[in-house]
Amino acid sequence: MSQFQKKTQITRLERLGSDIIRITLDSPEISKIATPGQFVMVRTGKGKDPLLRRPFSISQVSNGRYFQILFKVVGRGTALLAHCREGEYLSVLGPLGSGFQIDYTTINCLVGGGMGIAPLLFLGKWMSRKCPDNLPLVVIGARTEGELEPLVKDFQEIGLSVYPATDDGSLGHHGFVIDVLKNLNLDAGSKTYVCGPYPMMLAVHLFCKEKGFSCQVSMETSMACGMGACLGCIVPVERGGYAHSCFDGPVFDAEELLWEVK
Amino acid sequence: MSQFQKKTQITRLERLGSDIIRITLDSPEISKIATPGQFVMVRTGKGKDPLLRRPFSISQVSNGRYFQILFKVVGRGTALLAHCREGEYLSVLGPLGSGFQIDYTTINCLVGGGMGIAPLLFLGKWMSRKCPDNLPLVVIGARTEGELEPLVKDFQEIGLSVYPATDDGSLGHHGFVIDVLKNLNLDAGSKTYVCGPYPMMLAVHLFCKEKGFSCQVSMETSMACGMGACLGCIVPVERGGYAHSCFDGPVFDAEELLWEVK
Amino acid sequence: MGSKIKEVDLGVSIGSLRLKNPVMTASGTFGYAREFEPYVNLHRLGAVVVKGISLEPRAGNPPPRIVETSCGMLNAIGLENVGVNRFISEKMEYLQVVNVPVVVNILGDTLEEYREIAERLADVKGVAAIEVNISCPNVKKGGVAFGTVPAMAAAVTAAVKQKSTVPVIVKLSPNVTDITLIARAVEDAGADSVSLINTLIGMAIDHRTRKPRLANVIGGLSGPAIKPVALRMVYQVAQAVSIPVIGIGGIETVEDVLEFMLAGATAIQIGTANFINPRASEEAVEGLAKYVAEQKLGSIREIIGAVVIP
Amino acid sequence: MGSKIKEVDLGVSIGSLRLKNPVMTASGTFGYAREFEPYVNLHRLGAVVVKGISLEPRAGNPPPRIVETSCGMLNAIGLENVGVNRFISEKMEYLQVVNVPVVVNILGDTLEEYREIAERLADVKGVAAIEVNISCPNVKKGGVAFGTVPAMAAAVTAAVKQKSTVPVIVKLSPNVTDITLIARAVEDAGADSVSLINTLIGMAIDHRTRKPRLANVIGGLSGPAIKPVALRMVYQVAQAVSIPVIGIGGIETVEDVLEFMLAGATAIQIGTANFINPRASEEAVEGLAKYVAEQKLGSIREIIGAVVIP
Ligand SMILES: Cc1cc2nc3c(=O)[nH]c(=O)nc-3n(C[C@H](O)[C@H](O)[C@H](O)COP(=O)(O)OP(=O)(O)OC[C@H]3O[C@@H](n4cnc5c(N)ncnc54)[C@H](O)[C@@H]3O)c2cc1C
Ligand SMILES: Cc1cc2nc3c(=O)[nH]c(=O)nc-3n(C[C@H](O)[C@H](O)[C@H](O)COP(=O)(O)OP(=O)(O)OC[C@H]3O[C@@H](n4cnc5c(N)ncnc54)[C@H](O)[C@@H]3O)c2cc1C
Ligand SMILES: Cc1cc2nc3c(=O)[nH]c(=O)nc-3n(C[C@H](O)[C@H](O)[C@H](O)COP(=O)(O)O)c2cc1C
Ligand SMILES: Cc1cc2nc3c(=O)[nH]c(=O)nc-3n(C[C@H](O)[C@H](O)[C@H](O)COP(=O)(O)O)c2cc1C
Ligand code: FES
Ligand code: FES
Repeated sequence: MSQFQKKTQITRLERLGSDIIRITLDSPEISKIATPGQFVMVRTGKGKDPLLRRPFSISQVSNGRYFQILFKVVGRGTALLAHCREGEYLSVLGPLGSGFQIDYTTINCLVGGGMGIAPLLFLGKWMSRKCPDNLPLVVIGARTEGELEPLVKDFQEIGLSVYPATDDGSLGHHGFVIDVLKNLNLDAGSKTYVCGPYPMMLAVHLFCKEKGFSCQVSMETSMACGMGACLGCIVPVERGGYAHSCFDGPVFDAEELLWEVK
Repeated sequence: MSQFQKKTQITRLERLGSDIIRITLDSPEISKIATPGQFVMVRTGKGKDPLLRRPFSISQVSNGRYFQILFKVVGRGTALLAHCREGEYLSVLGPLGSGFQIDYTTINCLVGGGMGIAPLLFLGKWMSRKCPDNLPLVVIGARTEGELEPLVKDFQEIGLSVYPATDDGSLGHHGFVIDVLKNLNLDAGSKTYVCGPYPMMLAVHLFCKEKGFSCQVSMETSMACGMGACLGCIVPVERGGYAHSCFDGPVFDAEELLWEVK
Repeated sequence: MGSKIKEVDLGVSIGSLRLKNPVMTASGTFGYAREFEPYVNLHRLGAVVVKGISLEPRAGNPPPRIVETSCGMLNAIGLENVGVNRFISEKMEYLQVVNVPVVVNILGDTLEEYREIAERLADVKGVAAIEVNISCPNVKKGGVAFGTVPAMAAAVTAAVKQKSTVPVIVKLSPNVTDITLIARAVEDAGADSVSLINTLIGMAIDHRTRKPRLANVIGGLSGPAIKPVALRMVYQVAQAVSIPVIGIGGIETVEDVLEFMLAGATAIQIGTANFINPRASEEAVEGLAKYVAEQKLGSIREIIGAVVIP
Repeated sequence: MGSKIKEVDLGVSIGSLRLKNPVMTASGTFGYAREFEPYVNLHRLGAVVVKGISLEPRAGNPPPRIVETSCGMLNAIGLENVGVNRFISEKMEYLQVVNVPVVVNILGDTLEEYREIAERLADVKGVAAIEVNISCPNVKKGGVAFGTVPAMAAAVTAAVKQKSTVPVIVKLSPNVTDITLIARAVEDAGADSVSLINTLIGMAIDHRTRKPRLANVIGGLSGPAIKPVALRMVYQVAQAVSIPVIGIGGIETVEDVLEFMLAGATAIQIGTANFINPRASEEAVEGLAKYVAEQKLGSIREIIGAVVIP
């Protein structure tokens, strides 16, 4: 296993929206070996509060040296990160977890909601580089245009077709990504790669099951360590018992999970 | 009692040496009523660690609006403060404690060591403004020139005569402030206003006692609240029992204290 | 803000004592209340609990008395206080004028001392309740804390009840195997309410000097660090007794207050947080008013013990 | 760094077990050690303590199992583990190759279970000691934790001692009125060492959902928040028993290690800190080596219990 604990320098900090931040970090070790769907654990402050690291998907890798995380400010840890300055160093653990299993021979569709779009950027870029003849479709949604537009552009820049949806209709389809996905009328044998809120992933999973599409989902759980030591990050699995999202996942075949229909 | 809890803006942050910082804060409420020897309690971080506020003497007041604190980075709280940016806000409680009792009719001598010089700047300015005909003498010491020189200049700018001492002899007398003080051959009835490390204050107190000079000292103790609520900040007193450095002091008549000769 | 507070019902009762809201200040962290006059509209608080009072004045422990720890602090003040007589003659007048219910925290080394203090406080105007600190060592029983043995805790409670003319709150020590046993013992002995938790016993050492950081060697741990332990104990005790429970331990914000009330607390006390934010108590009152209004509750009492156990 | 460590004497003994240094990792926070291979030179550690092992595999509690608190965390993992047989067949081989002393933490619901696990571990190569977690509820005695009643703690100790071929460390629960009573009881029952503390019992509530933040409602508090309580208990126990004491609770850095050793610990365990800094244990070893060299100590053993009480 190759994992690193590194002091990584912030080479860029961008505000994509009022509370959406993208940080570029300089770490050849992590950037060279990361694969789409993997994540890093980041220390957010200097003191002992907040105590634990925070998990973030690797959302882009460039030049075998830099990688990015993309996040929304939702609490104290992310607020501290948003307050960082370029040139400062962050302690990062990674790359962690097992990512997406890519099939280059079929129709691939990336489905993302909110910050779940983060790992899909890395995945989309990876697919288009490895197999430029079979580009994936991208269906992504967010609450409103402001949050979604910069990410739509990112996908478009690497030449992918994007089908956006917003809760308020300010960009693309007025409604949910699942509706957009349904309207795409994908062929049998298509594969979906999904990351987003639980209800959205559940809806996509149920739809895929009905259509016979394969469906991989990236699960967010609370994590203390991110590396298999605490056993805190469990998700219930179909065959009984639990899988550990930080090493069995975060990406799982949706069929293997035990979904809770709330 | 007038005390305030304020979000104060940092209008200036200066590095006087590698680990000596001066912060100017914008607070008319505090600046208008503060007197020399009083202090403020400052929150140093955003999280709950470090938990407690940190005490700092008010070291300058200007335009009835701004006040300064001058400190050395010695631990986590001061390191966090040193990391602040101009324009940011600090939560400050003050002005707290009772300061120096000034006698304008006699020879006054300010004696400071290390960061104990901080409150003496305010005191020296105050004296020279209230009574320009009777300027105090200033005897201050530090480890080395780098630490002392900017402060010597501050006193000189308000027209005071400074007698510096450094441990390494790089500026002024090579040795302790107590030696400089002894060499001044002050007249009977002189008064000293002292702030610095315990052994230095003890030496000055013993000297003053011998000479019949009055001696006021500013005592540093560990403080949780700074405002009389925790009863943590005690100093043993001559008559038995304890005084509370945050409200009976931090400035005390040296004769009232029970000194521990280590 | 002021008008909003009047619109909503924040009232709670501790025995026969009716409080306009559940926010109290914890003993030893709010002085004799006057210290907070520059920061807090004292009459807006549910009640103030004053620094623990003994029969005779006490000078307390030598310095250092406090040391910061991770998200907490240790104190070994040693119960410095002016004694019950000077408390009544010097401190109560101001508190009577301010018109805030005063809960007097009391302590002693023997049953007789507890009884005697309660007697002297009887009928003092403005004293709304007595809070009995049973974490003190029983000097007659070799220094074992009253609060760690159910029978001893019950005996102190009965002694104070015998003399007290106001509701008696017994303040429980968390340094026990089963806090519900102590809670039930003092309930049976007549306590009108229990408050918890007092500090956890802790220690810190300076590795450079090799000396304990407190002159008293050990001290009491308080602050956010202990909140999870306090909340668990409040939850357990609220289920074990039928008298009102007052929650204490690491409370800083209205969110913390809500957690303790959901766990079963009828009222709460804010302690260490007063040192960091002297307005913490009043802000908690304001926060509760806002919460009741926003959630459209009939009264704050609706959330007491309303935690949903799946 | 490597050469420096060899120059100084960091060795300590736990019963008949000699460790090259006092730094161990705490059970449940270091997996089965292999998880830390990318970060730590495992063979440099004094010992590793593996995740608690029961007779049969356990799935553990439902999620959420962990929640962050102020300078600490609550966990309710529910003792998920592979069971003693799979532990021996699947996990020990790697640990034998790494050549680090392995302390196996064991747990059970009955005396028989504890005894049985000890028996299966007897003579397994690489097992250097057994650490008995007595914080588990005794299902036969209505779920009261073994670790809270001296006689029950002694009974578990005796049962494990009977079957064990290696030193037996008994891990004490801090959720008791007087931890020295339990420590003395297990010493009398034959324990070779005691380790402390296990987690404090705590709780957290989400005020928006009104639900406990842990599916299990209550959980164990660990991390820097509990360090002062742990240090106090280690200090007390070190004075009460004559077997070696292993200090645990909120240890992150070499300074923390020194504090616990000064308080009387012969060795220490690093727990929650492994999650935040996976290299914490090895850095502590390096820090101790540096300390012994700088202070010109003959051996690290000189500081055990060397706290200066004025
Ligand atoms: C494998 C993995 C990858 C992730 N990738 C990303 C990413 O690329 N971009 C991104 O913005 N976020 C991502 N997250 C979620 C991110 O970790 C949380 O938003 C972050 O930890 C919140 O920290 P905080 O201190 O700001 O919030 P806190 O103060 O800890 O909590 C604030 C709120 O966020 C919720 N929250 C806290 N932790 C999580 C969590 N792990 N999952 C979901 N909700 C949580 C809390 O319940 C609370 O309501 C990922 C999580 C996991 C497990
Ligand atoms: C009334 C008063 C006025 C003060 N004025 C100034 C000032 O103008 N400029 C200035 O630089 N400092 C001043 N101090 C000291 C200042 O408060 C401490 O340096 C500061 O609290 C250290 O915080 P920290 O978090 O950086 O250090 P910590 O991490 O808390 O401690 C680091 C080191 O500093 C020591 N220390 C901590 N608190 C104090 C304290 N209160 N007094 C002495 N040593 C301490 C610790 O023992 C430790 O060795 C004053 C103290 C008091 C009580
Ligand atoms: C400095 C200090 C002094 C205290 N003095 C007393 C006291 O005299 N009597 C008492 O019953 N509790 C005393 N306490 C305990 C508090 O009232 C409270 O129970 C404890 O601090 C936990 O609450 P907190 O975490 O909000 O501070 C004191 C606490 C502190 C920090
Ligand atoms: C996630 C987690 C799992 C734990 N599992 C066990 C266990 O299986 N057996 C045990 O005896 N202690 C267990 N503990 C307790 C630790 O070994 C240790 O005693 C405690 O966490 C205090 O140390 P710390 O503050 O350094 O973490 C666990 C602790 C944590 C945080
Ligand atoms: S997050 Fe710790 S095991 Fe997965
Ligand atoms: S610092 Fe709290 S009373 Fe003085």
